[in-house]
Amino acid sequence: MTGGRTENHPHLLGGAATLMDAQFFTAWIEEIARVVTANRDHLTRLDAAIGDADHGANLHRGFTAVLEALSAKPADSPGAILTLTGTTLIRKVGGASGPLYGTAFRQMGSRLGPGADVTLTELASAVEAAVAGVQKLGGASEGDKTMVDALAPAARALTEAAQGGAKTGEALDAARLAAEEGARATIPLQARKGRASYLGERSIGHEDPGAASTALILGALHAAAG
Amino acid sequence: MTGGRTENHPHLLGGAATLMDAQFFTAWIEEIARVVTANRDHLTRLDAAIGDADHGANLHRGFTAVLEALSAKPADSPGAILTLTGTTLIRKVGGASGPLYGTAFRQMGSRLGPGADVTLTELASAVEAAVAGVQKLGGASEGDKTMVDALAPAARALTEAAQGGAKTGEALDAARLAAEEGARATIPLQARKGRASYLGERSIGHEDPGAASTALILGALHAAAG
Amino acid sequence: MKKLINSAESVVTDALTGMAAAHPSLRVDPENKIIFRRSAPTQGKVGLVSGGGSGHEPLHGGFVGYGMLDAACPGEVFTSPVPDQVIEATKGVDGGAGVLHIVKNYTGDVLNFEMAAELCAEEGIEVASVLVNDDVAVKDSLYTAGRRGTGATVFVEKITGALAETGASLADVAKIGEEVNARSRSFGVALSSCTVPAAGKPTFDLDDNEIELGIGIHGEPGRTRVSAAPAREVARIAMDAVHADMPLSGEVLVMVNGMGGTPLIELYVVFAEVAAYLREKGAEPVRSLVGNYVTSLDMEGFSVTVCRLTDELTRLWDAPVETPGLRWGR
Amino acid sequence: MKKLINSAESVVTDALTGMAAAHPSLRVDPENKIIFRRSAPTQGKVGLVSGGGSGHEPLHGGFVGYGMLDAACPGEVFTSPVPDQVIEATKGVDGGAGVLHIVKNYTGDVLNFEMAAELCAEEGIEVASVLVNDDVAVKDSLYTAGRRGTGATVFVEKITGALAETGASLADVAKIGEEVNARSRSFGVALSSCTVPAAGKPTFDLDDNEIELGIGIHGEPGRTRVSAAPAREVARIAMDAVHADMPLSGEVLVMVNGMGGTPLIELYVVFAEVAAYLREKGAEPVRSLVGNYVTSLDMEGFSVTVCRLTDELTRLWDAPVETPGLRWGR
Ligand SMILES: Nc1ncnc2c1ncn2[C@@H]1O[C@H](COP(=O)(O)OP(=O)(O)O)[C@@H](O)[C@H]1O
Ligand SMILES: Nc1ncnc2c1ncn2[C@@H]1O[C@H](COP(=O)(O)OP(=O)(O)O)[C@@H](O)[C@H]1O
Ligand SMILES: [Mg+2]
Ligand SMILES: [Mg+2]
Ligand SMILES: [Mg+2]
Ligand SMILES: [Mg+2]
Repeated sequence: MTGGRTENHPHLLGGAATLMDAQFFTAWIEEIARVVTANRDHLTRLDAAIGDADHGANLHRGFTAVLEALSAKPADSPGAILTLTGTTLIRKVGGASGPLYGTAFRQMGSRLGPGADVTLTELASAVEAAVAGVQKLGGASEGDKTMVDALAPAARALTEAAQGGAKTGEALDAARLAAEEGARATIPLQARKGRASYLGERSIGHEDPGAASTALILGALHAAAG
Repeated sequence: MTGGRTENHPHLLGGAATLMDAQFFTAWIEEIARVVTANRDHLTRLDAAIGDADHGANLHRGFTAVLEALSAKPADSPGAILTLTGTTLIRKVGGASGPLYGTAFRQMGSRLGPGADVTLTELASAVEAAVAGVQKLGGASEGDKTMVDALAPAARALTEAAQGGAKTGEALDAARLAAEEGARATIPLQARKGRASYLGERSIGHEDPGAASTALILGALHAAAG
Repeated sequence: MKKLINSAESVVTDALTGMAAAHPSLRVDPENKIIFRRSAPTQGKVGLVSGGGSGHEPLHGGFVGYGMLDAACPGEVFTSPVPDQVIEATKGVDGGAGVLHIVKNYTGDVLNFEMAAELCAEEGIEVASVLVNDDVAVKDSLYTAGRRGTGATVFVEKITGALAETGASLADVAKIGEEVNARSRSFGVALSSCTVPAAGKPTFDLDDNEIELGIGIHGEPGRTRVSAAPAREVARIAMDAVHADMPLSGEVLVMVNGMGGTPLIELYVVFAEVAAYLREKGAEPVRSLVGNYVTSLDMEGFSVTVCRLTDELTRLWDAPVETPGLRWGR
Repeated sequence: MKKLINSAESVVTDALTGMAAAHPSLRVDPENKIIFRRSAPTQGKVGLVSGGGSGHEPLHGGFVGYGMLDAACPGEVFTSPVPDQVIEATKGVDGGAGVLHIVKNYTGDVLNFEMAAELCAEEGIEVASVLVNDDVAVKDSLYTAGRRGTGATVFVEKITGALAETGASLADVAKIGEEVNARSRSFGVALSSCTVPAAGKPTFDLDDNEIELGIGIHGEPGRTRVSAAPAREVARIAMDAVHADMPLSGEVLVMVNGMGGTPLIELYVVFAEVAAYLREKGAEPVRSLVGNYVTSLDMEGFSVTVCRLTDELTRLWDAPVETPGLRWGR
């Protein structure tokens, strides 16, 4: 995997009450597009092991389209940016991950509403909404070896950090770590949802590609914060 | 390639005028079947290089059927044995080599007629008839990189040996050598007949499978003589 | 990877351009990736839409035409189509009698078709759907995404298509689709993996003496790997799996389907074994298909699908059909 | 080598057993290796017999049926049939109007069919033959066995078959067969070799970045080997070879044929390029086939065959046909 960052918002590392604006969310999406492209083959290889070898191509196509959509008609609020991201993913990705990630971003967008600035608490609530949306649509619980296994712990980590008054940077780092740990923890699991479930016990021993891409997306969130 | 002998007729090595009988010709056919089987993969490999990878299988199928035919209704004269051999090859082999070898053996059989014993001169004349039959049917000249390149020199060697009063064993050895040399000499040639001709210049550098099997058949003739 | 393509990115669009050039009876929209009957919509007839990832040709686009589908939506290779495609296809085939979605049971297909169906319903188009889930290699339980839809999709598309041509109602067309699915079972075997163009190498590796049992149609590895064996034994393994799940009897429709890289001569060898197996169990293969119908790119292997017929199903199977992939009676 | 077979020795017979089980419209004699129409002979109609080595399925057995062949004689894999088969087939389809042999131009096919024809003539059956030699990759000169018969065989069998159904004379049926052949050209490209079951390994080896140009249908290596290239360029090479030999113009029938191991999605990509090439040259692909029709076992690759149509040829192409491999109009 390849890490790194594109745009920094060093002021976000300042304190618990720092606000995240449209520029920040744009930077997040751009960073996702970058890491997805950098990890395209890695994600496809993970999907080859227990799926159908398209997850990298799917997300690459999706976030490439999202970048185009955002530059075609710049959305001006965090909520609008995330909603447009989600809508574009639904319109361009297909597969299981298209509707699921699309719903995740659309849920975040709608939870954030039209406001110009987002608090850490609001962000945590938005990610919780993403988890709920993905679970409602896909029916997966934690432990089923899906993206939920990375997304749900990340949402919890954010919520806890926000409730504990953590600084934004710390909170995003905690979310990233929780997602990465959640993704790693899918390795010993037997899949019960998605394509990998067809493999039965043979799905054990492989990281879930969707959980891995979720960890990248949460890593991009932290990177966007600088 | 694998050599060897099954049944010997040591008396044939005696002198020029020695006669070859039905037992001798049966031994010849049996020896052909043996060496064809032993060289089946070799012949197929030669055919893979410039043809369609079936020459070994074709001759194996053919001579297996010939053995069955001979034991089902034993032919009692050299001519009848060779005619039955040729007819069986035509009926069982297919491909180019089936009609060509079939005609060769049928021509030999008809040239020998119903007599019980065959002189070296008669044998030479029979092999000349085989060459003529193959050339008439297939239209190949020497140098076209076909079985004719092994068969024609063998016929000439036999005829010369017979005219020169050679002993049978020596004559058959000369025929074998001529066939082997003729087969080897196909290597640098560009094919002008059969499947190998499709390759144009790329047929150069490979031994013709039919010439190689003809050399084996002439080798078997010598081996049958002990 | 060697393939007859221009690029991994353009393969689906390029193939659709080829379909458009080859089949004047179809109206192909390579941009939006939809294949319509040229004459769509047919007023008063239930419209039939199917779709799914590309790489399974002739499924689904090759089954668009009289007596079968009205439109198909191919996604990227092995990736379900997006809702926009399905929505446009649904609108384009709506002749006022409602539209049936034929969906193979994969998470992605189900989600994308559901999203499209909801939006179409909001716009006043009556949509029903049939979910195909015939693959006995997958344990259908709370612990999986359920059985995959594979070969039976061809049967469902043919038979619902035939009934729709008679002017039957959406409810009736959907019902017979469900009946076909319920009476059908499949099992697949791979001799080699496929290679997804965008991935550039085989999805899984098999030794020269190994085969993979219970594979799906997306290069997903199967449930077990065993030593290569004669066709007779391999066919028996597949048929045992089908028979264990749905005891075989009566008149059946059977398809021996190539996965894309297996030549017809081998499929006929397998069919001989399958037919012998069926007769041994007291079932009679009265209708059959042997060939490439639901492929998995260049995978070598086969799947077998059996449908226990009724007189009605046989009659609808025999009804005229005119598509690039299946044609008889006109 | 992994194949869905029981043994290299039995593969042809086993496949014929499968054909017999799959196609009640055929009468198959697996012992003597002959595939007849169940209704053969048709009194008063010219009988059509073709044949050749196995491994090219659906050619020829898959083209037996109304509007096409009356019988086919499959030899062993890549080995022409023996005269006995052809004789029995010829006798079995003789309805008193004579029998046409459709022979692909290979030394073995020609010799075996000739021997059979002579014997049939001696027994009083009128036999004519059409030699198919459409492959432009072979230089037709005194220095080769002449051009190979490949894809055009399908066109010849379809069109002679259609004319024969009208009750035309043997001379007329033979004449139109020759006309189709004269107006048709083919060129083939391999991405991989095939593996002959009895040989057990690939006939030739290609690197992962090489393709073979001008291949035949028996795994014979082609005339040149070049680097792998996008479909557009490969199609152009093939079409340039065809166009150089027979300038393309007017209405054409075109087939993009898979060699057995190439999936349909790739054949459509090639077809798109072929159709674009034809239009560029001012020719119009008014009829087409895309799929596996004349295969070379499991070889990956394609061939393209173009026939310059006349009104009569188009009409005969469109006439009803009902065989396992080609079917329309009934
Ligand atoms: N029901 C589900 N709930 C949540 N996530 C799911 C579900 N099904 C699949 N996924 C996720 O989607 C990922 C696969 O995405 P992708 O490969 O793009 O789609 P597809 O499986 O259709 O090829 C899986 O790794 C998994 O994380
Ligand atoms: N016209 C011909 N005259 C003489 N021999 C020929 C001719 N054509 C082919 N052959 C011989 O037949 C051999 C090939 O036999 P075989 O592989 O059994 O048949 P096929 O070429 O039909 O597969 C060639 O190697 C060549 O020696
Ligand atoms: Mg996937
Ligand atoms: Mg050969
Ligand atoms: Mg997918
Ligand atoms: Mg041959």
